[in-house]
Amino acid sequence: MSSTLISNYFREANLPHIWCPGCSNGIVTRALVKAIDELGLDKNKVTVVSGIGCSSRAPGYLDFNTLHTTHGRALAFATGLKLANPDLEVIVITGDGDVSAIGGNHLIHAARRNINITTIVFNNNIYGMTGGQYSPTTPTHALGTTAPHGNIDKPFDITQLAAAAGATYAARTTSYHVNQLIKYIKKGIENKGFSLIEAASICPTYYGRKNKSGSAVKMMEFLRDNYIDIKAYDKLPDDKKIGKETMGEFKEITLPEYTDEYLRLIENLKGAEK
Amino acid sequence: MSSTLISNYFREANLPHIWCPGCSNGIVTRALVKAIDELGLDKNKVTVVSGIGCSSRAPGYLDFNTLHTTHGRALAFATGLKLANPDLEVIVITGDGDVSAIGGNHLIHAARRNINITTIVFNNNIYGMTGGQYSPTTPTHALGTTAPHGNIDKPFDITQLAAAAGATYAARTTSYHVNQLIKYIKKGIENKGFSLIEAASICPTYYGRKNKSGSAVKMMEFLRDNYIDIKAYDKLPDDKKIGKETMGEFKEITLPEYTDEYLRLIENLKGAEK
Amino acid sequence: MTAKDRKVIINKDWCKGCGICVAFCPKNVLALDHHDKIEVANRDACILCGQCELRCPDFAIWLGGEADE
Amino acid sequence: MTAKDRKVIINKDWCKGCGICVAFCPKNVLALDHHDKIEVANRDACILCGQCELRCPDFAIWLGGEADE
Amino acid sequence: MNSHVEIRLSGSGGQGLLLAGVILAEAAIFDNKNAIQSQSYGPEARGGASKAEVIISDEQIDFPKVISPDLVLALTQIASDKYSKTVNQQGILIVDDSIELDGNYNYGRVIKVPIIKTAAEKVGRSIVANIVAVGLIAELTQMISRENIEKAVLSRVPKGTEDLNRKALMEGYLLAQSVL
Amino acid sequence: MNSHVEIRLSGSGGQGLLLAGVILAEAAIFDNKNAIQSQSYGPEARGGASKAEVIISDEQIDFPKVISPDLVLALTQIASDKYSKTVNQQGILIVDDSIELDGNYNYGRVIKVPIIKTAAEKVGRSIVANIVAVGLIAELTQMISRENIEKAVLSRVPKGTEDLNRKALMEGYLLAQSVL
Amino acid sequence: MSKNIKLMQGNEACIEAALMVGMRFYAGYPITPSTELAELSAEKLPYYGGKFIQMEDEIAGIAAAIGGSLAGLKSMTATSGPGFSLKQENIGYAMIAEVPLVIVNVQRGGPSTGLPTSPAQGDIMQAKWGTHGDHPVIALSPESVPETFELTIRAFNLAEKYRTPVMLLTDEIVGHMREKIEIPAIEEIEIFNRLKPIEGKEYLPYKIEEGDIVPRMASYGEGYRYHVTGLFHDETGFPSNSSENAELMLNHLMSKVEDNLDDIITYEEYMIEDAEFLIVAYGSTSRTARSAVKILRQEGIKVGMFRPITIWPSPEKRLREISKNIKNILVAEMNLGQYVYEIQRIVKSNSEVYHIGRANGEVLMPSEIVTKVKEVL
Amino acid sequence: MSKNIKLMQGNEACIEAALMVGMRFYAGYPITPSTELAELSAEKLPYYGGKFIQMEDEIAGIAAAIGGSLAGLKSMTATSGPGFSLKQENIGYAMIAEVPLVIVNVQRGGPSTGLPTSPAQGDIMQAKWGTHGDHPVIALSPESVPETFELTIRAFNLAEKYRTPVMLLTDEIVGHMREKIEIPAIEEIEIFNRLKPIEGKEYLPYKIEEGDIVPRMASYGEGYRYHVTGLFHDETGFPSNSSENAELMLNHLMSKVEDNLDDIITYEEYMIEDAEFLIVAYGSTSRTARSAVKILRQEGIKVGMFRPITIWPSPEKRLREISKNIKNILVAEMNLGQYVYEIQRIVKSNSEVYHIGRANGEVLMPSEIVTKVKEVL
Ligand SMILES: Cc1ncc(C[n+]2csc(CCOP(=O)(O)OP(=O)(O)O)c2C)c(N)n1
Ligand SMILES: Cc1ncc(C[n+]2csc(CCOP(=O)(O)OP(=O)(O)O)c2C)c(N)n1
Ligand code: SF4
Ligand code: SF4
Ligand code: SF4
Ligand code: SF4
Ligand code: SF4
Ligand code: SF4
Ligand SMILES: [Mg+2]
Ligand SMILES: [Mg+2]
Repeated sequence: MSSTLISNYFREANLPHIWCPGCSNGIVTRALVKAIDELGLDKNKVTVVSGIGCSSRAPGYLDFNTLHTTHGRALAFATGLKLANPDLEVIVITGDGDVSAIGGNHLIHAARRNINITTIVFNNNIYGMTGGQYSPTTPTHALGTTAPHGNIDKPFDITQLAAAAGATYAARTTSYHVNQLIKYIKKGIENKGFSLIEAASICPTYYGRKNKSGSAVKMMEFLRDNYIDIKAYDKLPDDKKIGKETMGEFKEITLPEYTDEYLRLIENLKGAEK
Repeated sequence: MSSTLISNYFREANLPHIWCPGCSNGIVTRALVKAIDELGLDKNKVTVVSGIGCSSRAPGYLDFNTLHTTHGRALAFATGLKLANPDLEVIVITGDGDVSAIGGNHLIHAARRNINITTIVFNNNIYGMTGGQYSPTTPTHALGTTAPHGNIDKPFDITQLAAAAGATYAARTTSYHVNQLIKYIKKGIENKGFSLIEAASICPTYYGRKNKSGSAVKMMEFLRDNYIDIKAYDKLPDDKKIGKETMGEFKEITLPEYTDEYLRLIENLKGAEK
Repeated sequence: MTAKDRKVIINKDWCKGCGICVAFCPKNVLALDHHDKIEVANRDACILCGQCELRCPDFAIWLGGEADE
Repeated sequence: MTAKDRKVIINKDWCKGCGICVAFCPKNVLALDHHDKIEVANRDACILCGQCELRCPDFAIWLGGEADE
Repeated sequence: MNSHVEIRLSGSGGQGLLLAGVILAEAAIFDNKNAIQSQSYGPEARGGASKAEVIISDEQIDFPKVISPDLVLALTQIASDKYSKTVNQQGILIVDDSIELDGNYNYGRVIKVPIIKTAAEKVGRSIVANIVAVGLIAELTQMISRENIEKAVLSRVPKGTEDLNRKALMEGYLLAQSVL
Repeated sequence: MNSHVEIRLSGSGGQGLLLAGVILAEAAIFDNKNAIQSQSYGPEARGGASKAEVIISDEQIDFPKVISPDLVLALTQIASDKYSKTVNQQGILIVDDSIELDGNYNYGRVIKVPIIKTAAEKVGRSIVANIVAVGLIAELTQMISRENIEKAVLSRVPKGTEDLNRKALMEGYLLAQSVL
Repeated sequence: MSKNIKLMQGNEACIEAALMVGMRFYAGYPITPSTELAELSAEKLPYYGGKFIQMEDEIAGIAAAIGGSLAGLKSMTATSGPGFSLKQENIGYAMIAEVPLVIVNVQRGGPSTGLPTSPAQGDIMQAKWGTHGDHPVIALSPESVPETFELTIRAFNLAEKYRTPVMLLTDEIVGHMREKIEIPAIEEIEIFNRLKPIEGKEYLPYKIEEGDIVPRMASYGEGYRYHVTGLFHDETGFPSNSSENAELMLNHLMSKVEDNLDDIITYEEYMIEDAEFLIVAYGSTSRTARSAVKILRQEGIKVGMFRPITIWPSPEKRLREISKNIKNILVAEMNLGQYVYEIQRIVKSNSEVYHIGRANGEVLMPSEIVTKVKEVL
Repeated sequence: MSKNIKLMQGNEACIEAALMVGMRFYAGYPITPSTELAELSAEKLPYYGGKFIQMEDEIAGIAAAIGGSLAGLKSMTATSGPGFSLKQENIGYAMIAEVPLVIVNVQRGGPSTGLPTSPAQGDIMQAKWGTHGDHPVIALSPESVPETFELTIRAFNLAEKYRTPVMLLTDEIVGHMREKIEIPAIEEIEIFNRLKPIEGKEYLPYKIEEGDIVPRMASYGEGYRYHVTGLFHDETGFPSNSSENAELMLNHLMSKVEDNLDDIITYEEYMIEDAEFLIVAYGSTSRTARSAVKILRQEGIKVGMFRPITIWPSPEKRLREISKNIKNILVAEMNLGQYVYEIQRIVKSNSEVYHIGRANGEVLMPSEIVTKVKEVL
């Protein structure tokens, strides 16, 4: 028994999902489906690609064309799918480790090409699937099983990295701010080019336990209380910025899209001698 | 027979080098050595690491600890060297393909960690070694052997990408502006953290021929005439910006350095129970 | 289905008892039972705002028609 | 070696004849011979600015002492 | 019991059965026996039934997995449904009293005791049900000396929880005595 | 010449010897012969000596590399020093007249003619020395019909340079006749 | 119809054939000596409405090619040694997900960067064992430019028929040399296209329909909305941890190849009827070997050559049979001993197995084989 | 001295041993079931002044570890299937550049993501052939926690002695199970450290000093300023295209292993004196096999077990010798047939070779081996 949204877009036979109690993966996945529903996309064209990770298990639950690839490579597979058939509406679901550790290169190149793929990053600041190792977004000093003495790495800002690499739409919000998340995902899908939407997420099981962040509810409260719109943030005095994270739309521009340019190339050569 | 600079720092037995007539690799390599000389670094500590490419052949000519690795991986090898022995002065020589195509992920992660490595990018906008395929920095519409109908990709700005990923010093100049190049390299080496210096370079053999850029001299003139300091560039009216490239120091900040932090961690644990 | 017919529906089988919907319901409509499963404790207070549905990670609560509790 | 003793020195064996030093010498001191190798055509005009040395990709020209041409 | 005993501990993810297995194995080693402890990984570990296995033997242990358990512990219904029937006919099945067993099946000797309740009510923290179970098993099987059981418990539980766990162990012993 | 001829063309990187080899091989194929063309890659190709090889045969060609060249062409001193001695004793060595040969060595039949000069002065572009060499070789060996040589040249040179190359070919023929 | 005879490079013939058999997607990363495959694809594919993309590395190259195939286009990627090593993880993905794909490896000197511009046959065993886990491998090795054409077509056909990546193992010599080739008319070419789902019937992406060898394959976007994963999965395509299912899945992967060896395996026997001595060689080295056989035969020595064209699976049955009448076998290959392991395994004690090989960048010469044969005799 | 007896996981024992033998640098990327190796290194290394770094992927992991080794620290990296595939290119680099390194592969079910939490022995052939080009491989496979300890020490010693990457091939069972282990005192452990350049003598980084097996190795920063490359190189370390040099270099790489087989190869023979039937098994599967031998012996069946501890190079000489007196050999492994190929090759027609294996995530049971043996008999 489930809502019409769920029964319309999920493979109910595969539910309930395997995610832990309080894990925000379900929230973000539902937000994606809600965005797709509101946009009225053709289910047969929607293609959801993921890598490996807890978050990357999402496609298995979704009633679209779904592809669960190798760790970090979702965007490379997705690039092939999209270029081979530009009619597909390609959406990539990925984790912070998947997209910014092993998959960092594919992220910046997909962004650079401005290929029309919408990437949703489930950023829980940890490798959930393998049990709590620090990821490239784990905050400095936080704990992970491979950072038992405190993380000395500096975290990526994935949204800004994607923007710098060439994404034409880049936005971040949290799994608490779900309506905003749905809105951003819709805008990302509508953007004709590479879009990245980062959803700050929670992993109560590993990140939470290791860092004594409290229950899933506490972690959601943290998201609610500490993420501030970038415009508001910029106006804060420096001492008020400490400990705060930014959200909002970081980039929104228009540039030629990769598969469009390729089709134009084909068009231009028509009739020419081979 | 050679200048004292060359005989002091090059493995003369391996000279003359294999680079083509007019290739700027020699200019940039000499600039690096000049910077090292001016800083008075200990040759025994200087460690130069490269990947694979024409530019990556440079370490073989240099009388330091030198390491010619696999394509794209120089920064990963260099990270190991630097962390294992922070006393080494680690410098990475790399090409646009090496560092931003196959090696893009190692670039952004070395930058993120702010590990004290100085990376010199010989950016000739092409894969020289393999004969002229387009690279992630080949301008849109330019020709390459794998872009025979004109490149539809958008190029990376490697310097700005490194800055966005976390580099604490990031600067670009050209192989024409050699004194500036020497200055930036010196500043990069002195910066305690990850530094990237991009040297806009020329490959007369492949990029030049394919794109009818004329002789090496013509290509050097292009560098002279079209690279404009970023501050001056920002002040230009939009129509004057067209066709111009920027150079200058894009980022210069101070943040904790990776190997320092690690040594501090070791220090903190001293005396603690294992 | 008219808006009037909508109400909070739950699927206990899918609920994992995380408490998120309970915590963020603006009207304190929801609670966890002693098996740590969701229940509608105070239906009358519900303003059908849908916050619970938005944030339930397990698709175990939603606004809809028909289903009896 | 005093600054006075410095002069442009070339190593024809290493010169690949790219012409860069020739083109960017501010005083037109340099030229390529008929084998496309560098030669100092007009030493007197040289102002020892070192531009040639900075830009020679083949380390074939520099300011230094002693070497006879 | 035999000189070669195979134990399967089952329950849900958070119940600390891996730790219980480790403690039993370590205690056996302190007792100069051989022991192997292993567990199942995988999505199973997230929700669903989880299991930890221990083999204790006076001999060298070749095959490291439990083939036919001489003792099965089940702390949850799901775990019981999955594993209770695996106990061998000469073996002991220990289940929490909250569990219902399939009446049509012959499990060997069944011991049904309030493990979780004992932990929650007598010790005061349901989280130490695993240690109650360790005490129960140790006392029931008499394989390992109390001394070494206690040593193993104390070497493996978090600092600051020693008293709590010692109490849990004791309650386990008492539970065992109640059914002996 | 034989029904199986091995040719080695050598010179420096920019001299277009690969193209010359391709033209010879293609012309042979137009002549209903078998032919294989191969070249050496590698750092050698950047500066230093470069070589292209062709095997032309009435039979099936098994081993695809030149073993003992029946004809060696050398356009530069470096190339000559490296390859001239590889010509077999029954073969022909063709060198540009700018080249000095090691006098102590027996090369078989040596033909020393001004190939580069002919290209530069008679045709007007030293870049077509390769095509002059093609004409020279074709005429000397009489392996391939003039018709197919010309056809191969025209199919492989850049559009707009046909006349220039036809001229170069002709000068090659003439050079050959001068030594026949 | 007048014959279409050309002088062509091996790499050129490969792309020519690929285009004729219907390759419409190429994703790769340049590396000597395979680069021409990328360059020619970039040049030609758009004329056919096909797509070429230069990816950021070899891993992305094969990943995108798998994506291209799932979207319904016949796809290929090509590389040489170092890139082949990088592709291994996703080669395994294509195998387990049963994605048709052609992977070309134009072999060069290794290990590592090695001798980048020299020929070698050093990746023969890697082709079979390079990715982790158990998996079936189909690999073909041409000895000439015309055969490169032929086997490229065959590689695509086998890939489509058996829903699996197929490798074309050439080398710097075959890839770069120019040779005479007759290009057939398109009508003369046998082309196999993957079977599509049966219309109107329920589609389970990994269920094998009666009479079929492999599951039928829908393209993404056609309306079937199915799931593909690199995890062990069942007929539905969804992951499954059951060991029974794992067994079923793996058995299918292995047996779709092993049960069809006669269709997959080809080889050439040259002068073996009366041979007392057998040379085994493949790819460009077989040309050296054939040359050596001719020389030895002229001297009256009864030598023959056996040439596996399908390298993997190896022509085990036939070779074991032949070996019963052969005392000595010489395996010639441009490496330090790779396929010779397989030959030793196959012939057991039937024949003495010798090896001649080298990995120093130089090709084996006919005279060397001749000498070696005489040495053994 | 009182005995230091512990209950330890295989992965724990590996790091314990590594720290004792002097490992001071670990670079890797987490992957089940090898992750504990990273976690324990992260936890413990700093106490020893050593360094742990979690790199961005497995490729970077091995690259950084090679860097660590060149800087003079004993280095290791660890992974499982997918990561092992990704490391292949740089494994070849370490081989050709002769960099000591220990690579642990805790095997899990493949191909691809496969069965990530289940045990397998599916990367046995990949360990030998996974990287392109010709190269020697040393790989060890422990069957227990104490042996994991022992072989980790041996792996480091072999790596340092032969200047080459050494692989430790364990599996999910050995890696994750806890078992009794006696940790020796540090004085009882034999430790080999790479030989350093002879002071005062000219140092050529790839020249072998008289009496040595491999070139001596200076650390970067010690004043020798030498060059290391993945290209073929000569004694000076600089690249060389000469085929003579290529031959010298490759021969050295191969022969440093092949000439020292007696030092490198170890194996266990269990009840083989009077055996008529032989089971070959390695790693965790040998425990199943030993159990089966015991059962069969009780029934009076004369079975023995041969257990390669050094998997590569394989114990060819000894096994061929034994096989002369054995009619039937059963190879038991957790895969669909890998090491059995090597056994077939080795024993030729001496024995019939059978295989029992599986790759469905379940371990082989003693009873299955018992049944199979009886079937064959
Ligand atoms: C090549 C490879 N390396 C490592 C792994 C192991 N692995 C699986 S998921 C994962 C990290 C997942 O983290 P993230 O992407 O943040 O996803 P999450 O589980 O947190 O949602 C790792 C390291 C793998 N499957 N493949
Ligand atoms: C794994 C791998 N892939 C591909 C190659 C082939 N390759 C060598 S250098 C190179 C590109 C070089 O371009 P760049 O880094 O820009 O250096 P440049 O030659 O232009 O200086 C490529 C593709 C390789 N050696 N290894
Ligand atoms: S481990 Fe963390 S990320 Fe994974 S399902 Fe559980 S809570 Fe979610
Ligand atoms: S090919 Fe280009 S980059 Fe390489 S040496 Fe020649 S000019 Fe320089
Ligand atoms: S709809 Fe709103 S008010 Fe009603 S239960 Fe849900 S969150 Fe509470
Ligand atoms: S949010 Fe969902 S899973 Fe959590 S308590 Fe509420 S209904 Fe249950
Ligand atoms: S030093 Fe200056 S003036 Fe003199 S030759 Fe060089 S560039 Fe010309
Ligand atoms: S710049 Fe150097 S190589 Fe070029 S012409 Fe001048 S001296 Fe010769
Ligand atoms: Mg994560
Ligand atoms: Mg470049």
